[in-house]
Amino acid sequence: MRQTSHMNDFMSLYRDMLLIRRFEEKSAEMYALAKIAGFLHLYIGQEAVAVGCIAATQPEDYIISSYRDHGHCLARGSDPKRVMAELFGKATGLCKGKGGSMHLIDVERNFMGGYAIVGGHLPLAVGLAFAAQYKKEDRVVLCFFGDGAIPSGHAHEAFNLAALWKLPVIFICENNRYGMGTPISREMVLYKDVVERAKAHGIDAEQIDGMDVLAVRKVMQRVIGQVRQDPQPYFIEALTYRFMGHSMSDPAHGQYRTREEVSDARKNDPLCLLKEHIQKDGNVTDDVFTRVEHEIETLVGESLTFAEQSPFPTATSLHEDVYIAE
Amino acid sequence: MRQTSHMNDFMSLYRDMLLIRRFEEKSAEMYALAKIAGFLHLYIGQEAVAVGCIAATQPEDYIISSYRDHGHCLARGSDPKRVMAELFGKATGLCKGKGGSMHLIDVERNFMGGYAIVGGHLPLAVGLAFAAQYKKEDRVVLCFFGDGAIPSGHAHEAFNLAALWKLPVIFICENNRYGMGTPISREMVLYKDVVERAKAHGIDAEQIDGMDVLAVRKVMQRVIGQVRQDPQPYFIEALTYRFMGHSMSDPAHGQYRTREEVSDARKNDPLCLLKEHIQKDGNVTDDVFTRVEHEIETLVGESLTFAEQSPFPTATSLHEDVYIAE
Amino acid sequence: MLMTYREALNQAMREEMQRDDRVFLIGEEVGYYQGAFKVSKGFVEEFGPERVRDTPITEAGFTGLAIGAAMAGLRPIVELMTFNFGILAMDQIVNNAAKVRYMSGGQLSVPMVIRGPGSAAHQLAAQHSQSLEAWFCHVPGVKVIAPATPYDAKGLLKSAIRDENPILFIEAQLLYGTKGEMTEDEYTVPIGKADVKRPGHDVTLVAYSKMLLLSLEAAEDLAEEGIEAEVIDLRTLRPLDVDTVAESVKKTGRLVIIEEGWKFAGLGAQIADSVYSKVYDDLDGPIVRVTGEDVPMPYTRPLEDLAIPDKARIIAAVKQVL
Amino acid sequence: MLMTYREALNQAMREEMQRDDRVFLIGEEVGYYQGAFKVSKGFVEEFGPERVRDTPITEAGFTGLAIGAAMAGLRPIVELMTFNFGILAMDQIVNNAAKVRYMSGGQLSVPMVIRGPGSAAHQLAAQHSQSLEAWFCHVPGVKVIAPATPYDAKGLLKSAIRDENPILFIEAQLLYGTKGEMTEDEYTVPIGKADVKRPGHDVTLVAYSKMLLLSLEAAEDLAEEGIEAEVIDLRTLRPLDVDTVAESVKKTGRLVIIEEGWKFAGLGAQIADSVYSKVYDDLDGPIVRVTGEDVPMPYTRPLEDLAIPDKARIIAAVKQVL
Ligand SMILES: Cc1ncc(C[n+]2csc(CCOP(=O)(O)OP(=O)(O)O)c2C)c(N)n1
Ligand SMILES: Cc1ncc(C[n+]2csc(CCOP(=O)(O)OP(=O)(O)O)c2C)c(N)n1
Ligand SMILES: [Mg+2]
Ligand SMILES: [Mg+2]
Repeated sequence: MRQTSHMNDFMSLYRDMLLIRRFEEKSAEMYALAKIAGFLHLYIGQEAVAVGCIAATQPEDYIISSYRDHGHCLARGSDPKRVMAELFGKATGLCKGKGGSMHLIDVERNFMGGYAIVGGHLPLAVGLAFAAQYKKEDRVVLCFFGDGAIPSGHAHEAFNLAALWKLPVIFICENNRYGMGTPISREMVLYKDVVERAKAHGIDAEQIDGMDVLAVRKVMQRVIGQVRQDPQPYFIEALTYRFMGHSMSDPAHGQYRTREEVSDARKNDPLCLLKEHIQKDGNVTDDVFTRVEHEIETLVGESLTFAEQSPFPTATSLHEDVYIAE
Repeated sequence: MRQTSHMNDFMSLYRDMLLIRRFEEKSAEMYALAKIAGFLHLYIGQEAVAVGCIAATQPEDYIISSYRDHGHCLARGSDPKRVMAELFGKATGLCKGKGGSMHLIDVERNFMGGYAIVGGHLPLAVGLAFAAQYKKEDRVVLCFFGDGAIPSGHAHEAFNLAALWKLPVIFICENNRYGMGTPISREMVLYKDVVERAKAHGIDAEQIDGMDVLAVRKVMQRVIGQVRQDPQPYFIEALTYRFMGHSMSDPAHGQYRTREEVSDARKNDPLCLLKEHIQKDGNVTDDVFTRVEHEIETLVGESLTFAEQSPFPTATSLHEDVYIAE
Repeated sequence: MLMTYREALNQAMREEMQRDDRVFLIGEEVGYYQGAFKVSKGFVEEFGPERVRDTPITEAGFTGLAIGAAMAGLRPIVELMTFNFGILAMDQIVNNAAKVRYMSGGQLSVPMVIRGPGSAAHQLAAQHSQSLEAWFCHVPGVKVIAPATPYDAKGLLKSAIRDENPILFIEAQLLYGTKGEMTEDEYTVPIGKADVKRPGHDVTLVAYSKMLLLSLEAAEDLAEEGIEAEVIDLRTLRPLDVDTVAESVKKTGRLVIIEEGWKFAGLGAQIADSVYSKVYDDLDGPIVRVTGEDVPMPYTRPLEDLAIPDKARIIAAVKQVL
Repeated sequence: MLMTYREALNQAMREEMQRDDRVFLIGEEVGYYQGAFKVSKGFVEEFGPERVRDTPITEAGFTGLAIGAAMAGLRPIVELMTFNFGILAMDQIVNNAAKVRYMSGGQLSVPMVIRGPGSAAHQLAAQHSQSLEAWFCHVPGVKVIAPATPYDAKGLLKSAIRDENPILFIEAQLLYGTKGEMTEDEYTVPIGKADVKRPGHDVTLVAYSKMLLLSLEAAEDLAEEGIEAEVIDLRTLRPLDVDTVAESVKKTGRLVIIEEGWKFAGLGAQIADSVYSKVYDDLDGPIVRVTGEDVPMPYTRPLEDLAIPDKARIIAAVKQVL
């Protein structure tokens, strides 16, 4: 019984990661067919970070992310139909088609959005935490961003304010080793100790294996509990890797990393790692995986149909949502 | 003989500090008489930092500072006449009266200016160092700023670039314990270890006693030598205190610090400290000090006369210096 | 009852903070220092340091923080020590405050006020003497307010704090000490309505903030020469109340726009464009703008005086259009 | 010889870097990545990483660095990956680059070019689709250039690199792939001179950057209806060549200004104001502006198309002024 629910729990993480993977593979196809346009930054390879972290949150906790936000949004439980519709720019999308891939927002789920200015959403995250403190709420804030944001002034001003005012925000740096085509060693000097940046502001920090969803969740359960109990910022550096290009206009290995490096990293696929773990530990049959694969396929298929069949927003909506009328 | 030149050397530091002190006392008087206007931020109390640091430089080294820049400018050897004329807004001022107190600039002396946006000149300093590196020159850059600049994004972006590219810039944080009316403990968490901020970017850093001009100069001789030899940034936190208000519109003790705190700090007056040291060590008579006092008085008096008698810029100069014509 | 502009702002914020717990004040020196220009005098004592937050010198950081807090349901008032430092928060204001409602398809809103002094004071030189309203007015998603009198300052600030949108509220250092008539009763002034501060029929003068006072003085002088200028105080710069200006121009046929900022691509150009588009045929000749000179602000007083509009230049402009 | 806009920029920088050792290129991904839009293809290989500097994502930091380097005698070219990110460097540009010459009474100068794509591409949404030239044009001390053709792009970029002043050089993602006629000989195009790209006598169209191409297309369509539009490419936005526009208006009596950015306080308002001030009596009616809509840019294509000027709207505007 215990074992089963344990396995169900693991399978649920697997399922969440698989949803992101398949959803994004489908998005990439749709991008090639020009059903989706603009910038599309895939999260493939990093699924364990979003899924592991968000699995440790409560529904009232705030999540905020960068432009590479599909993973966090789906892990938060947003309806894949409405996410796909947003990518298609349809009126039924999360943001009525106005936001697109880089600005998925689902306030009902306290998913406060994806933001496209590198580092620019860190002060917002601190503000969400400020509101929680001000209103004496128990919420914590999870703020996801890339290694490329670390040198930015925005990030440091945010760290400093969060530390000074003991705000319940957990900064999660997804270190995928590159900011676009720039390896982290050319972004900052102490690139092996990104956490030093946060510590210098008086923030506790640790580095974790971002490919191991179980490890991520375990650390985050502890950290979130701690921050909820005794509010103050925390900094996580999750070591991870993006398997695809920076965005759809960048080939998977680019000129800045070798094919071998990418295929080496792929050996650490977070989905495979968890699958192996489950297979080794429990006696879960292939059947179960096939069933999940099937379920996700259906879900993604339905999202696609929904997005395809939804209408574009009408011209009148162009001028809506700029201001709130009293 | 040795003793004498030693003493001459000490007296010359004393003289430089005294010039700043008396010059600024006179400026404050002139401000009260509305001969000087705008913001006037006095450096009184911090003289040992500018004088000690700049005494260790070569003429080709660049100096750059904040709006609290009289001390650095005078220590660099700018003509007090032209500095006073600038404060008076006269055509004979360093910047033809266009800059004023916060923007003293004397390019001939590689004094690259005072800047009024807190933190905003740190990237400029890094750029000066970049130019030195690019042109393979031996120059180092001394960049002065207050504790209040440390939390700013500008500062961190500058630290990161300087460290990444090994640029010969020495960041000198004059920690006078307050940013305007805010004590440093409310500016940042690790306020006793401001140096941590730089170290986190991979920059070597140390804290020094900014009231002891001899100690300052000694450290700076070593540090400048080191940076010139092996270019890379360095960070100095000079512990100091401003004896006057933040600017002329702020009373000396304000509401944010007690009268006692100020008078306690004044016991550590950098001029008295050096004077005592000289008097104890050598057998310099009171005479010598009186002579220096006299010399400076004359100098400041002449500056005043020069400033008073100089003409204001003419209307035609309003539109000059906006662009360079080809 | 006479009251200073400074006191009017103080009252407006105080009343709104008493009325609504979600309102808080954040910025450099707003608390224990009582505000760099003493606008928040007594606040930290009355509302405590949780609601009157002194910040480190990180305009991007604390403005962004306030935006996030507004997204989560609070109603921040950000005090910029001066609007010059708002440049450092420009990305937060434009990319987050102004746009997040649109980007989210109406899910989020950012009810906040960013306030502080704009324009030149005396001899603060190039980096501290800027009038940047044209920039802010260019951005859809924000409203921009620049009151000239204590009465309007109080009434508009109260409206701004209650508004659901992000608002730039531009004061002026040289206005803080000016006095004006005030009612005892609680009141608000509606956003988006210009006000005819002096009726007249020969020429229309349009101004806002400090330049309104200067325009009124010029109008007095002109009246002595028998020229009756109608002086319109825009009060709100975005949305612009073109109708009130157009109405006046229909009567006078002549328009002078007075603004302190740089001429090129200044707000006056838009005001002119809006008026031309609406009542071209009612104009007797081209609109004339009296503006700041297109130079960084010089420190020295004689040049500073030349760089900023004065009464003589307004009068000369009026004579040009008559 | 046909050449793309991208290649034209590449050549301009390459020639100037070969000509003058003090010129270097700095920005995100300009080196090993060859530029986010491949404008600096081959540069790091030819000039080495010292002169082709990849930076961390710190626009304020590296723009400020470049300003400091220019103050020390170098001639930086800063590539902003897009001008949207220039907002983060706004303080450095406005308070340091534009002003330090003035503040220093002419002692210092900042010979540098800040370049990159402005305006919208396709569906990049609110934070990545802005036309901010009105902001930059408002600032004395900088020049602003926005070429539309490969020929002008090359000639103007070379002039900009040789200029002693800080220059904002605004390109467009959707222009990079466009082709134009190019001479083999070395040449420069002077800053501050507009260019009549199509002669006509019925109406004047004024545009720049992408909108110039759209205006030329509209003019073609209009010609089929017998309406001969004169199309003027401003090329330089500050200083503005009002004379060339005024000359044309004297002939046509009618002016339509086309700009992609937000209407309110957009650059077109200033262009209109400058023209009204100069040739009011030569105009047969009010100037009409065709502009972007006053909304943050929506992601979805149907709305984005509505938010940006198109040929039909230009034609409608022309018919309105005729
Ligand atoms: C301020 C700013 N500058 C530049 C860009 C362009 N840009 C988008 S993503 C990116 C790289 C970011 O890398 P990182 O933070 O590591 O995130 P990752 O893409 O690896 O998830 C860059 C340079 C931007 N969006 N914002
Ligand atoms: C970006 C910015 N924000 C605010 C100000 C207003 N201001 C001027 S000086 C100052 C305090 C600076 O303190 P610190 O850096 O410690 O220098 P100190 O005055 O003590 O020398 C403030 C807040 C400014 N000039 N620039
Ligand atoms: Mg990365
Ligand atoms: Mg200080």
